[in-house]
Parts: sequence; C-alpha cells; structure tokens
Amino acid sequence: MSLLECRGLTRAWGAFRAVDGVDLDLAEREICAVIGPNGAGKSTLFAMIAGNLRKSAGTVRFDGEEVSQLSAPALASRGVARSFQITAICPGLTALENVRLGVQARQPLRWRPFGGSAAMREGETRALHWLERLSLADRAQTPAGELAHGDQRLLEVAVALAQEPRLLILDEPTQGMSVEETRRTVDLLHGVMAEAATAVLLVEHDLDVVFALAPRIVVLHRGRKIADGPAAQVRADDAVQQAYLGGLD
Amino acid sequence: MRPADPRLVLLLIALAGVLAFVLPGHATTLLTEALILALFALSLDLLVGHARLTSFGHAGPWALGAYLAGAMMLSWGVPLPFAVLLAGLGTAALAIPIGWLCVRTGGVTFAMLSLAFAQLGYAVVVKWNAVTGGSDGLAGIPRAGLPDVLAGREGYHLLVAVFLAAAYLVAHGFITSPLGRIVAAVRENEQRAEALGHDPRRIRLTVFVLSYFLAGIAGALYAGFAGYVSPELFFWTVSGHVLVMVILGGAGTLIGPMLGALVFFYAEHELSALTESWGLFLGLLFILVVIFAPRGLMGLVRRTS
Amino acid sequence: MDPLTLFTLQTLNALSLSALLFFISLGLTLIFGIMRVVNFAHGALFMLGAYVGVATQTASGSFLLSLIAAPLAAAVLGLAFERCALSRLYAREHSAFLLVTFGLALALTEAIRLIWGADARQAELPDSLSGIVFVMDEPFPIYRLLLIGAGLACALLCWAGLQRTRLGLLLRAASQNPTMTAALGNDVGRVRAAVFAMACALAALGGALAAPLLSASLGLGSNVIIDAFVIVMIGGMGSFLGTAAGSLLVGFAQTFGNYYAPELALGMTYALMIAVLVVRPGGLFGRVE
Amino acid sequence: MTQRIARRPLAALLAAPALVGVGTARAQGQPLKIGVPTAMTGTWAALGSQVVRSCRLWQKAMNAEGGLLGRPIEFLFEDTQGTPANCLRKAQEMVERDRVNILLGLMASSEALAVMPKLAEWNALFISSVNGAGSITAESWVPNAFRANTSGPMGARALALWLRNSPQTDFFSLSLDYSWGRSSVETFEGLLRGIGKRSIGNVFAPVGTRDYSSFITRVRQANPQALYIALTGDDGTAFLRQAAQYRLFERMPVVTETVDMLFTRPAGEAAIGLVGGSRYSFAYDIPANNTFVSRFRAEYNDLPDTYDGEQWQACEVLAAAIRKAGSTETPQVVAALRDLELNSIKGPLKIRACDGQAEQQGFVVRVARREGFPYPVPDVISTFTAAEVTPACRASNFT
Repeated sequence: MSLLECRGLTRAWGAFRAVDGVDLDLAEREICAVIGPNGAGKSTLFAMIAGNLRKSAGTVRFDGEEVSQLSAPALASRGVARSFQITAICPGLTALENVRLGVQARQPLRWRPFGGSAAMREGETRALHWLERLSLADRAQTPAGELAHGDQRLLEVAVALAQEPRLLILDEPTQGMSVEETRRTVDLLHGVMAEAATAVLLVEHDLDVVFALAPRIVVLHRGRKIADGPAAQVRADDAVQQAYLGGLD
Repeated sequence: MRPADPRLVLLLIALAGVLAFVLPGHATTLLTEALILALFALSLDLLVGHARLTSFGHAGPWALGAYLAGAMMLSWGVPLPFAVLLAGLGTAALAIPIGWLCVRTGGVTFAMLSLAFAQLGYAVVVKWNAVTGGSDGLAGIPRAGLPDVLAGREGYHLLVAVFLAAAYLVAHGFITSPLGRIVAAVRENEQRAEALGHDPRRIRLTVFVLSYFLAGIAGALYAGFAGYVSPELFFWTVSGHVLVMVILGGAGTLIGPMLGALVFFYAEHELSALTESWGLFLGLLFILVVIFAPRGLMGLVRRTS
Repeated sequence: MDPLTLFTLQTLNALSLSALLFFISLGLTLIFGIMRVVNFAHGALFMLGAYVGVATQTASGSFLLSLIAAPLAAAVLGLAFERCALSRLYAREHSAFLLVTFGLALALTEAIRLIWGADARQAELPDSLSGIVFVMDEPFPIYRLLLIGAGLACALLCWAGLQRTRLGLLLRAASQNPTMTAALGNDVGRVRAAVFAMACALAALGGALAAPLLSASLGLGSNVIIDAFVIVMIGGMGSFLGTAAGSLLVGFAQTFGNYYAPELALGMTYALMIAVLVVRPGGLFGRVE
Repeated sequence: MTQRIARRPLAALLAAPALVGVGTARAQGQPLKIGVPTAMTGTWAALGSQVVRSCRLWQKAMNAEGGLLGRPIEFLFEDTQGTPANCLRKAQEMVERDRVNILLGLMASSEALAVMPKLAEWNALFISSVNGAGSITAESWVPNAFRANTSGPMGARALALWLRNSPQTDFFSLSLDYSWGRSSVETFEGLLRGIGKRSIGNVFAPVGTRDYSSFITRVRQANPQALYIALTGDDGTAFLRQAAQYRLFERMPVVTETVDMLFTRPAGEAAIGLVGGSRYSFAYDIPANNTFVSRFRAEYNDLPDTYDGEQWQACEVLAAAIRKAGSTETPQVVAALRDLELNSIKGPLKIRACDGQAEQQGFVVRVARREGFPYPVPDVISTFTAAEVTPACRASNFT
C-alpha cells in the first residue's frame, strides 16, 4: 500500500487549470523528482499536497488516511516536512535554534508552556547532528538571517530533515546556487536522503541534479502528467523531449 | 534581543522590595506604584517584544483586572491575593474570544482591534452604573483579608514585589519554554511555523491570553494599591503610556520594559512636580531617546556594558 | 416636524458630520497609506489648526485667511519635524514612529497651552457664514452646508490629485513600493517629507474648519484622534476612497444612532469597527498588509 | 529621593505675573503648607488655572496681613491632569513627604471620590471648591471631607425656584451621559414636579460628543417650551454655538444648572439670554464681594469666574476654621469646621456638621450684554436663602 495516493488533483483559477487531474503515487522511502518547464504546475501541485493550497478537485490519501481537507500544520504533524521555493526560515533565530525547532516538532511535549529544558537540550544535540550532516555546524550560533543564500537553503533542508518526516518535499533545493555549491549540495543531499527513512518528492530544474538524486521522474506539462517512470526510461521518452527540448507548441 | 539573565532580574526585584524599609514613606508608595506599572509593561512586552503584536488597547485587560478585583474585594470581601488571581483568570478567560478575533490579523489592524475592544470596555463600564459605579467608579476598595502586616505600606510593597517576581518568572519561563520558542518561530516566519506543524493563530492566542492574564494581575494589584477604580483606567492614553514604556525600555528583553516603566513613571512624576510644562520636556525626551537609542534603554545598557 | 422633514434634516446633519470627520481622518490615512506609519500626533496637529485658525481670524477678521494660515503653519512644523526626526527613522521598526509621534503629541499639546493659555478660544463667524437657510421651513446653518461643500470639493480634489497628476502617481508608487520608486530616480525622501507636511496641513485644515463648531480647546486633540482611527480603520488604512466611505458610514451611524439610541451610541462605534475589522481585516477598501 | 527643589513654577503665560509681595510678609512662623492637586493640563486645564490663580491671590492677601496664626501660607500646586490615578499619587506624596494635612481644589468628582476614603488614613482634611456631584455629601461622605461650594443639586434647586413664576410648563433636558449630568437632570426633573411643571423628556449625549446637531434636532422634535442643559466647559461651549447656529434659542429659552463664563465667554453672542443657577457671580452686589472683585481685577485684569470665587470662598472657610480652632492640626480644624458660620463673598454661610455641606444662598443669573464689558456677562436676577436651596442632611436630592 503506497504512502501517498493522489487522485485527480486539480487546481483551477477560473478557466486556467494550473494542475489538471494529476494522479501520483509514492511508496515508503521512494525518491521521486517532478520536473517540467516553468508554469507546468509543479509548485502548485506540491502546495496542494502539503495543504498550503485548497484543491479545486481530487483527493489525497497519506499513510492510508484521507487528508484532502487538512491544513498545512495538520499535515506537517502527520509527518510531511517541506522546504519552500522562497526559503522559509526564522531569520532572527540562530541556525541551531531553527533546526532544534524542527526536532521539537516531533517531540511529544512540544507545546509545554513551561520547563522542558531537558527535552530542549536533547533537541539541540539532535539538531547539531543534522547541522553537521549538512556541513553547517560551524555556523550553529549565527542568526539564520545572516547566512549566505546557499547555506540558508541547506539550513531549510536540515530543519525539514530534523522533523524525521515520512514524506520530505524539497522545492528546488539548489536554486540560486553556484555550480560548485550545487555539486556540494547534491553530495550532501544524497548522503542524508539515503540515511533518512523518508520518501522524497523533489522539484528541480537542473536535470543533472535530478538524474543524480532521483531514481524515478514525473514530468508535468501544462498541468498534466505526461511521463512517470524510472529516470532512464523518461529520459528517452519522445513526448518528454517534445515538451521539454524540441518544438514547444 | 536576548532576554537578560533571570537571576540578575530577580536580584533587582528583591532589591526594590527591600527598599521599602529604607525609603521614607512617600517614596515607598511611589515605588510600589512604579513596580505595578513594571508588571503592566512586562505583560505587554510578551505581546510587543516576543510575539511582535503591537497592542494599542492594553489598558483593556489592565482596567478589567482592576474592576474585577475591586468589585470582588468591595462587594464580597474576597481576600486580596485570591481576588488578584481570580481577576487575572477572569481577564484571561475574556482574552480567549477577544484574542481569537484579534490574533487573526497583524500589524496595525491588530493594534486597532485591541484599541477598539479597550474602548468598548470603557463604554460598557461608563454605562453599567449598577455594577461599575459608572463614571464615578468604585471607591473605598479595602485590601480585604490581608493580615495587618501585609495591608500596610511596606507589607503591600513586598506583596507587589513578590507578584512582580512571580510574573517575571512566569514570563521568562514561558518565552524559554518549548511553546515560547514556537511563539518566536511564528513571529519570525509564519510559513515555516506552519510547516513545523503549528497553527500560527492558536499559538499567538496562547501568548495573547498569558499577556492579558498578567495585565489583569497588574490591574488588580493597582485596585488594591489605590483603593479606587474608574473608567479612566480604560482610556487610550493609558495604552499609549504603557506602549511607550515598553519601546522606551527596549522591547523583547522583559527587563527593558520594566526599566522603561520606572523611567517613564519617575520622569513624568518628577518633571510635573518641577514645572507645569512637563509635557514639553517629556515629549522632547522621547523624541531624543528614539533617535539616539534605537534599541531603547536596554540597547544603551548593552552597548555600554 | 413631520417624518420627512425630520429625515431630511438628519441626513443633512449626518452629511455635515461626515464632512467634518473626513477632514479629521484624511491626514491620518495619507500618512499611513504612504509611509505605513501611525501618527499619534495627528490629534495635536488638528488642535493646532483650530488655535491658529482662531488666532488668524481674530487678528485679520477673515475666515478665509484662517483656512490658509492654519494648514500652512502645520505644514511648516510638519516639514521641520520630518526633516530632523522622522527622516532618520525610516529604516527602523514601526514602534520608533509610534514613540516619536507620541513625543511630538505631548510636546505640541503643552506648547499650545503655553502659547494660547488654558481657556477655550473662539472667533465669531463672518455674517455671510453665520446665517441660516430654510429646509422644508426648518432652519439649517449655512456654515454646515459650506462644510459639506468643502468636504466634497476636498474629496474630489484629493481624488483627482492622487489619480490624475504626476505627483499623485509618485505618491501611490512610493506607498506601494518605495524601493522601486527610488530605483526609478525619484527622491523618495522628499516625497515622504512632502507627504508628512501635507498630512499635517490637512489635519490643521480640519481643525480650522471645526473651530467655529467646537471652539479651540485643549481637550480637542485627544478626543478627535479616536474618531480618526475608527474611520481610517473601517474605511481601510491608506485607502483614500475608504476614508471617504468610513467618514460617511460613521457620520450617519453616529447621527442617527444619537437620535434613536443615544444610550448605545458610544459602544456602537467601536462595535462597528470590530465587526468590519473581523470580517475584512484590511478595512472595507484597504489592502490587507 | 531627589532633594525637593524649591518649587518655582515656570512663569507660564497664563499664570499670574510674578507675585511681588507688596508689604514684606510679617509672618515669621513655620509656613502653613496647603496641598492643591488640581488639573493644570489636559481637558480641565481652564478650571485648574482658575483654582490656582485664586489660591495665589488669597495667599498674597493673607501673607500681607501676617498669614494665619502668624504662619505664612505656602501652596503646593501639583498637576493631576484631571485623572484619579495621578490625583491619588500627588495627594499621597504631599501628605507623606511635605506633611500637608489640608487639601483644596480637587477638580473632577472622580478625583474627590478617590481621595476621600484615604483622608482618615492620612489624617488630612479636604474642602471641596469645584466638585458638584451630590454623592460627595451624601452616600460617599466621609468625616474629614467638607464642601464649601454650591453643589449641583443646589444650583438646580435655585433655578427651579426661579422658574416657579415663569410661564413655561413643559421642559426638556439635555446633558452628557456621565454621573454629574445624570444627577443634575434627575434633580431638576424632580424639582419641576414640585413647582407644578413637567418634564416632557430628556436625552444624554455620549461622553466626548463633538457634534450636537442630532440632539438639537431631537430637542426641536420634542418642541418643549424651555430647554434645561447640564453642560459645562468645552461641551457647553460647543452646544451653545451649534444650537445658536440652528437658531434654537429663538424658539425656546434655555436654562442651565450652572452658568460659568468659562463656557459662555467663548460662546459669545450665542450665550445671550441664557438663564441658570450660579455657584458664584462677580455681579453679586455686597461689600465683601465687591472688594474681592476689585482686588481680583487689579491683580489679573480679568473678571473672577465661578471657580475663582468658589476657591476664594473655600480658602475663607479654611481661614475661619483655623482661627476658630486656634490650630492647624486636622482634628481641631475638622471640629472647628463643624457648624462654622461666617460671612463670605457670597453672603452668610454655615458648614453643616452632619455632612460638611456649606449652607449658602442660591443665585440665578442671566447672560446679557453690559456696557464696559467686551463679552456678554451673567447678571444676578434672583437670590434664594440657604434654607430654600440646601438639601436635607446627607441627601443628594430634594424629596
């Protein structure tokens, strides 16, 4: 039984259908990339899955439970973690604190109004672990807002991973990074994604990154799924080339 | 800005408490009122400093706490400590529905909604003569049920100092607690807070209710201190003054607003004793502080130390 | 009075109150709209306008001159204050503006008391304006008709100014995106200075127009500011159209409320404000921040 | 705490010109400190400035004659902005730091009601000169509190007595929706029934009302033969000006509980013809009052208004009590005040032992043009004896 089952996901603004009847299944710990030209509806699809955007039609089942109407926080506490196209981190708090908040999101007494210092300390050690895995440990005490753009992207991934999610959504993790930074990020992501027991949905423009990280690829075009399968097969698919590389209609 | 070290703050409060036995009578009474205002400013700092929700209507819970405690002590002789706590709880209970409406918005809309609720409180209190005494207010409120040693000037001062210390511990405990850190996360980035599984509105409501609870406690202590409550306590100028105390002291540090309250209180009190035109000098003082002390007085303290 | 006459008179009363409220709140919405800043000193500037208006009219005998002198004085004060205090604070948080305008309010109120003393000041209206006109054989003051006319004219003038002129375009651009406007080579600093001075002038104009009805007194400032906040919030912060609508809504609500249910009138205004802000946090016409 | 700097209030423009002592004060003894926590700024500033200048004039007069019991008078003025919170703090500081045991000149009724329960604890006494609320000498009365000034109900009573022989029978009342307004209208309507007239309605404008147009329309709709208003200060001025613009006074005479030049003067022409009770009128023609008025005009080049006269009278009452007691200690002065009789600028006066209210004459005045005065001024048109206008002991109303 798959972790995530999306049936007929649609989002329309008036006549324009940003996402048009997309079905998507994802198994436990499966890593899948979603690619497509700009405006293909990738981010819209993810926003609907993560509960950030209301669905015009379609259903989402997560871990066997019907979650179509749930809000983002509700989905998050069910084990969905995500990074955003525009980095969403707490600029005024230190990098360590940001990641610790990720760890805290899974702790049972996370809403304690008083005390909880033991759980907080334990959270910090776990957080430090994720910072090291994303090579940010040396800037643990730096306010997140003062980190470089690339590091902020990595920090956001660290926060998401710290939540030990069942499903991790990464929205263009290497966007705005230099070639060198991108290669470093891909190596880091490859390591952590293998280690973490989480399924991953990845949105990425850089095909090298996609083919490096994702065994399975889904291709969106004009809101519709035009290909879904192992990387090599999709790569050779002429419909993909048609939409992507060749004569765009 | 990071809140200061709690041990230092508790020491300062203990020092202020002990001063009652050193200072001449009138100076103690003055300091008691200043400590109550410090508690009031502390409660607002939870909203303005920690959750970045600027409230223009913080006179609302302050006056509500005063009226609740005043009525309890005047009509039913409820002992003061219980009246103060019950008044705080009553204010917190009312803060839930009010908060649910206010925290949905932010920025100036939140400020104006809180102002509107405080003014609504003023309108209700002025009209409801039977219970609130209308524009004459409630006079002759006894410090019910207090043993003589606590009802006297020094005793009441110590009681206020104890309440202030407790309120500070509650506030400091809250902002360093897991929930307190989530409030900070919501302040910093709502989208990230949602992605961490927290509903921003409900999280903001917790800090809103705690802030109103402490403001209600401060108001109740004032009712016991002055023995009189009147609709003026609801007035928007009171909200303006406490907001100025918080900003003057340095929002977000808990100790800053408490110091801001003392500085504001003594500046207005001493200046108005020196000259009828105290408004001119106090106004110019604020303008200069804003320009040359960006992070408020605590900013100055931090920069020099 | 038969019901129709009563209704007509009350409508005229409501329109004159709406015009007065429009003048009171226009300056506030202009400042917030352009600079996203709440001006605590708005009430004190309104009071300054009333005092300068009365003083000018007493000295010169011309009501028209007072309507020019009051805004001018406030504009000069506003410009000076903006240059030496506000201009240093634009990079700072909102709370800095709150505190500095609160300081200005305190200082200005005390300065007015020092200059003009504590007693209320008054000047007789010129004969041409203190007459009455019969509406369905009931007397109605000409001055209130003038107020309605002035309100309408000012509304149209401001609307046209904002929508049709280059300065208006510049103001709106600066309010939506100051950085972009600056990038396009406009000196946003000067725009802000002009806006603050203009808002002070409008507040003072409101004061000068209100003086014949209310007289210039020290309590004027603190009472007026609450009405201005209510109107600007109901109409929509920074929305010029919203301020006009808010003034009409509150003007009619207060006039008819005071007639039929004076007991509830005080609480009703705030209940109305809460209702609007809960349903539409940005106000009727405003943009949610 | 900061050493008490010798208090030199800034020579604010409005305050009296520097008091140059005419004769050197012959009094040597330790100064008699009297506390005056009043509203020198804020909405009540105009009333506060009258209280302050009247106290200063009395101080100058007393010190020129050697002070009280050989002790020079020293007033401690503190600004309360008219709010009870400030008033309590300032009064407490005067009592505890400056050893003041006599408080005068409190402004708002709410301030008096806040301070009175503390008088016993402070062992201090308070003589009211401004507060008109009936409750001060009724349900809220405390032993150390006295009221030298005419109360609200006494003003309404004098007016009702004058209205006995006026043709109008149907009255409508208008006031602000706060306790002084409500008690004033309630008293007046009760008195109307006593003189065979009737009230055909009343309306209370919300506190802070600026525009009275809909209330003026309401009055016109009720179309009474006469209108009773209980408004003072800025509210009174605003109403008179706006009602005059509607030509309301051509349709019906307007009467009021208390006529202060404070609000009739800025109302200008609109105030002409206004009839009402008066707590003090400079036009009351008796020798004591005439000397006070001439002394006042010599000092301030202005006519003494309601609260100038009331404050002076309160000071006279204090002086008489201290002389009678031969001491300035609270218990003795309080005892001396009970059943104290003296002739003040408003004629014979007796402080009642049971509730501290000064039994004194009631006056009715009409605002009219008078040559030699730049603006319309109130003229005394009728006087009533103390017995006729003072309510029963500890009653805030007339049964």
